[in-house]
Amino acid sequence: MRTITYAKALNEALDESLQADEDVIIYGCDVGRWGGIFKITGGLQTKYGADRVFDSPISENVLVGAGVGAAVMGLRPVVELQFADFLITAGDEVFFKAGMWRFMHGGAFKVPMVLRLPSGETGAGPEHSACPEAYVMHSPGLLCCVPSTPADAKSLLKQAIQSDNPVMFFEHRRLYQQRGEIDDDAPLIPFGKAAIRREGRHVTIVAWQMMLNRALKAAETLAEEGIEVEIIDPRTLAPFDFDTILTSVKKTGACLVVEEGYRRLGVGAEIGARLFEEALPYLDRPFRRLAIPDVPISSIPALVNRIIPTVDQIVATVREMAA
Amino acid sequence: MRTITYAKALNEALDESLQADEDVIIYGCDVGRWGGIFKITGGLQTKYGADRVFDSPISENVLVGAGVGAAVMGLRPVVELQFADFLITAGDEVFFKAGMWRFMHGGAFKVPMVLRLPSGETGAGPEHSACPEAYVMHSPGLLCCVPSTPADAKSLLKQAIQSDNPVMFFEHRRLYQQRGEIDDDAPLIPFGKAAIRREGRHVTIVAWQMMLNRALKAAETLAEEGIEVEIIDPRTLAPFDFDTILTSVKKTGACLVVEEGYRRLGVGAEIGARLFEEALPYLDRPFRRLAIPDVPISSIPALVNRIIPTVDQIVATVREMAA
Amino acid sequence: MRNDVLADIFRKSLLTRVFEDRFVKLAMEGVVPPLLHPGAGQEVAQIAAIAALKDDDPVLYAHRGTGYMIARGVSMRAMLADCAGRAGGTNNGKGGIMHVVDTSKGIFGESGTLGGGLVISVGMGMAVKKKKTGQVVVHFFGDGGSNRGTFHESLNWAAVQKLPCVYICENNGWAVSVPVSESTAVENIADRAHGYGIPGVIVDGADPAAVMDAVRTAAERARSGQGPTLIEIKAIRLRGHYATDPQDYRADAAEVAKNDPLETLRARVISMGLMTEAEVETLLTECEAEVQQAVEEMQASPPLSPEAAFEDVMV
Amino acid sequence: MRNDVLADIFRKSLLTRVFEDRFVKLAMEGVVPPLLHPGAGQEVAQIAAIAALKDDDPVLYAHRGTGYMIARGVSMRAMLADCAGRAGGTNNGKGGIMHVVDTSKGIFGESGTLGGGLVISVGMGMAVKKKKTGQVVVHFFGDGGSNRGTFHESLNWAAVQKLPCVYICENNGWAVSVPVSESTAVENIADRAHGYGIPGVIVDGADPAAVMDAVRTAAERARSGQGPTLIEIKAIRLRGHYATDPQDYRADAAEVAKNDPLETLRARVISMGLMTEAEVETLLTECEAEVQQAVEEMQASPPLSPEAAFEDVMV
Ligand SMILES: Cc1ncc(C[n+]2csc(CCOP(=O)(O)OP(=O)(O)O)c2C)c(N)n1
Ligand SMILES: Cc1ncc(C[n+]2csc(CCOP(=O)(O)OP(=O)(O)O)c2C)c(N)n1
Ligand SMILES: [Mg+2]
Ligand SMILES: [Mg+2]
Repeated sequence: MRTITYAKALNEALDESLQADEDVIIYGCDVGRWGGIFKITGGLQTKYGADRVFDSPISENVLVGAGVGAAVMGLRPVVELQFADFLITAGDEVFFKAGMWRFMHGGAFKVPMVLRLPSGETGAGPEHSACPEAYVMHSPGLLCCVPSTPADAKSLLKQAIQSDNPVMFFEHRRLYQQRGEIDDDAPLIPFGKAAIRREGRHVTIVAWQMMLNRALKAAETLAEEGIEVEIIDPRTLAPFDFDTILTSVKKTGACLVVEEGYRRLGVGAEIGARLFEEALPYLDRPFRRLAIPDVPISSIPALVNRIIPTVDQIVATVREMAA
Repeated sequence: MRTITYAKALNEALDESLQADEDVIIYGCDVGRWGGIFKITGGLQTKYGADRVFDSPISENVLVGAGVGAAVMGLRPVVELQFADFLITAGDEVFFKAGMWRFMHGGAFKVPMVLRLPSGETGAGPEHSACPEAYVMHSPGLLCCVPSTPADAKSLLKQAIQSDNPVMFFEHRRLYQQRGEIDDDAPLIPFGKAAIRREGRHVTIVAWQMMLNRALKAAETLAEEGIEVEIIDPRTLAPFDFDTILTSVKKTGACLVVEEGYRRLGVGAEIGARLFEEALPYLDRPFRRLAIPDVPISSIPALVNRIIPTVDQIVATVREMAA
Repeated sequence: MRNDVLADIFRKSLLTRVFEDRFVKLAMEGVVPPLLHPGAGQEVAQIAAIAALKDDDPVLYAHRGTGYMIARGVSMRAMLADCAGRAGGTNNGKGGIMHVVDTSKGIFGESGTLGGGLVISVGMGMAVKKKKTGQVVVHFFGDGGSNRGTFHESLNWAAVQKLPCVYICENNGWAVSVPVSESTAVENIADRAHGYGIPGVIVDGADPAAVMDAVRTAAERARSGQGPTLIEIKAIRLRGHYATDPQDYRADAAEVAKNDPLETLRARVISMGLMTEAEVETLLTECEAEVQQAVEEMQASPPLSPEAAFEDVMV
Repeated sequence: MRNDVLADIFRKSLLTRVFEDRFVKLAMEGVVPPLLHPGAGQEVAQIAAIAALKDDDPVLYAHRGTGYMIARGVSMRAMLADCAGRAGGTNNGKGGIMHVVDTSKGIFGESGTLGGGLVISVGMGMAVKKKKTGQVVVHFFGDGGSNRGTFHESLNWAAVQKLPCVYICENNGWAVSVPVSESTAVENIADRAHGYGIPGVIVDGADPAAVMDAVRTAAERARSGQGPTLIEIKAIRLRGHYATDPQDYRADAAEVAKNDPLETLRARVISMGLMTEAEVETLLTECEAEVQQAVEEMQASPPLSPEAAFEDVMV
């Protein structure tokens, strides 16, 4: 077991993938010479050459679209958009081309591409701060990863690059410097397998990435009060491991989803609706969601902190649920 | 009371808005000389001149973006995209510019624009067939209309044009030729006020546009069996009149949402989650959703009909719920 | 230009015309949906362009016509099956006539959103360049589609990377009901090449030799690592935008009909002595028979199961 | 060029430089977030361009620097308040330095996604044309942003409609760490004007008279209904992409620093006898005092309430 940062884990996953498969290429704004604005691709151009790791123009539509084209012809492109928000800017290419090129041509193609999407609040306003996973999860044809730990980040990114399907890979910027243990001999984590990050019996919390950290912190406070939460990290949103949540909620009878995306029609909406569909007899207490309350994200910390769920809010909400 | 088609109702709303306000302009591919590929803008260029009703290049990004710019400078642009799907193609302009230009500039601007979005299956494959309301409803800053009758179509479109906020206006192509009564003296329908299309006491159905028609048909069959459904047509998805649904479900204890969008994180997800949040004590039976089962939309009628909810499916589902 | 090549272009153009006219009839009869955008007037150029390429050069196309597919020998039966929802199509009921695909023949499909293929072509060019396959990626699209932002992003990046791509804009003067002059700030789309430092070439779509020359030169340039070329084919749209388009917005239809490139080519083939009038008549009969057979075979194929709606989403 | 205009451009450029340098210091001290993209090296051209316009010509800008705002007299206190989250800012904590706005001074904001302002400018041009206000809509953006598809769609449609728009590309040779030569297929962005049938003009960003001339000509053309112009300012980026950018990807930094247009202008103002060395020093002290006052006033303003996060979404 080693301890590395989430950023290093991503870099290693890219490095090992480039090493293992000549068809892997990496491109995006500033990913080459400079190693990326968040330094995830550092050192890779020097090691693998500018024909495999290279910079691009500021042209998000062709960045994503070319990924589809390259994938169709047998490469495994790993494309970085500098801000996850920009998947909206390349909407046609993400949702229609990556997500549906195979389908609309009746399965004639495979589209093994990965779109790396650094997400989370930056202080640079509503076009640079979102966690837009919900758009992806709503759209057919796309896989979606949301790793929360260095080990998951490395494993899921390698898996994503090996996948023959298009993968939207959300990396949370606030986790880049977070350290965690990693077992180099562990098998790759399969897509669609949630992790139970903490066991408990009173309330089930579903959370990932920065919200998972906050949920884990909240759980400690709550434990001191005798409230034991079970925390589930979905790890991938598509495919989505609903069964693990279902099993947990059948035990606890209560579910809270904490997410950094917009609340309305967010991931939590789907979880709530499915529980109501499949677990009604087990539901003791009303469903709860903590999420961004359907306003764009401001650029001032005090305002941003007002809308992103906090540890205190999680604690208070669970207290109410457990009362 | 007159009886007119939904298409005519839309045309009249545009005509009267052009007449009433010199700042209203209309543009989009083929809307001018030809009156639109679905003929909704027919006759308007002749009547109001090519500087108020005009054709555009095939440039969806600037179509939507220019709408924001024109609105900011005091016009009231009504922009047609030929297929609702293309709001994804103009994602940056729809979600970030129309939805957030006011916000990110601290309220310095008003953005009174309307984007007309003909939706629904055409047989032309997954980029020309969707009902992508969920993307809009998930995103802050946008209003969203989904009129189901000629009267609503006319009233809501006029209201949308008069609104000082950006409105995504979904017109369902399969309703264009549908006729309905219209009262020329009725006041405009306010945004955020659902209509109860049929009263009943056993199951609440939420549906709009083509799915509303199917729900109404299903209701007749069900009535013969003694099952009385209450049918709610939201009319606008943002703002969303949840209260009317809540009141109904408190009475019926059961809710089915029928929608033509993708199921996962669709409008139904939000309704289910909110009911679970706010009405748990009243929920007798599991929530149900009929929607497109998270695959892209094919181009062959037999395949398309397999995935868009049918009258029979609605009947069967309600029967199960009422059992 | 070799005589046999010219004759072959004529034969395939005629077959395309016969096939599409039959398609429109089938649409009227309700056998297939009326979603074809007839390529009449553009087939000669489309087929001449393909004739200048190698058989395995991948082709992306837009929605106008089926000349590309016929040129490459894609099964007409399969294309009809795509539209009629029968087994044996190229896209299993997913894409109809819009997304005909046959990678074994180098036909790589279409984006339903105009301009969406341009971005894909760039990645395809990156791949064949990296894999050193010697292929050239060719993308056909319309004048209208060239106003999408994807045109700019794609041509720029393809030029920067000196990708082996050839961009062929079929300028038929119309985007549905909107004439080019009202949507496009330049007379010649080829002039836009200037903004990407690549050659911009204009050819007459009624002159198959000129089309072949231009495409051959561009393909050679691409293959030798010098990067993309933008070719503008001055074309005419003989029919409506779609099969049943009344074209009531259009005054030039009768005028344009006088300049049908297929008629010009037919006259030339005869005047050059490559075929007699009688042989052309025989050829026409053969084309009709070939199309008839395709229709019959298609109709003999079983309908797709509705469950196919759930297939082909992911690997 | 009139001497008083030149002197004013110098004064405002100096004030901009002082303001931005102070901004960077405040960022280091944690008073404001380090999100400014310093405009050092580009202020002279930005301010000269604005000097060629009427005061009510609406301006959209990109992210590089605050020269446009200073030129128009937008309150520095307000801009600082935007960033520090205090009352009295231009965008109420919503947009920080990225979305400074003051419509009373013709400052119409910025799109956070590069190229996003281009599409907006087209609609603004449509509105002022329709309302016959006589205004000209001006959009500043970078070389990097000009590779977005929105550039193509916007310039085409603006040209088709002969909109009163002026497009000013500040080509500083870099998009973050990527040199223009590696992202852009032409040497001169202005060459792209050719693809839209509009004038493309290149000016030296160190020559305020040349910039003013070009912008004045373009604005006149726009105002008289002849349509848009694309102006390329050859600029230099003296600082990093953002305030704390180490610029470790860049070899030309020292070389570029020798050609600071503000230094050139200072020397010129002195050599022309418009100011003495001593007067320039006094001016510098005055600028510093003005900035200091803005900082103090900003710091005296109350912090925004967190509830402001919920405001300004809709009317
Ligand atoms: C992004 C996008 N916008 C609009 C359409 C609808 N549409 C399909 S074909 C067409 C006209 C295309 O004109 P052009 O590119 O010149 O091709 P042509 O039909 O003349 O061959 C339009 C507007 C579309 N499919 N995609
Ligand atoms: C669509 C989009 N892509 C990427 C970015 C991130 N980004 C911000 S500034 C910048 C470089 C811009 O270069 P240029 O346009 O030349 O302006 P400069 O910084 O040189 O003034 C990048 C890549 C963005 N904001 N928007
Ligand atoms: Mg055309
Ligand atoms: Mg630059």
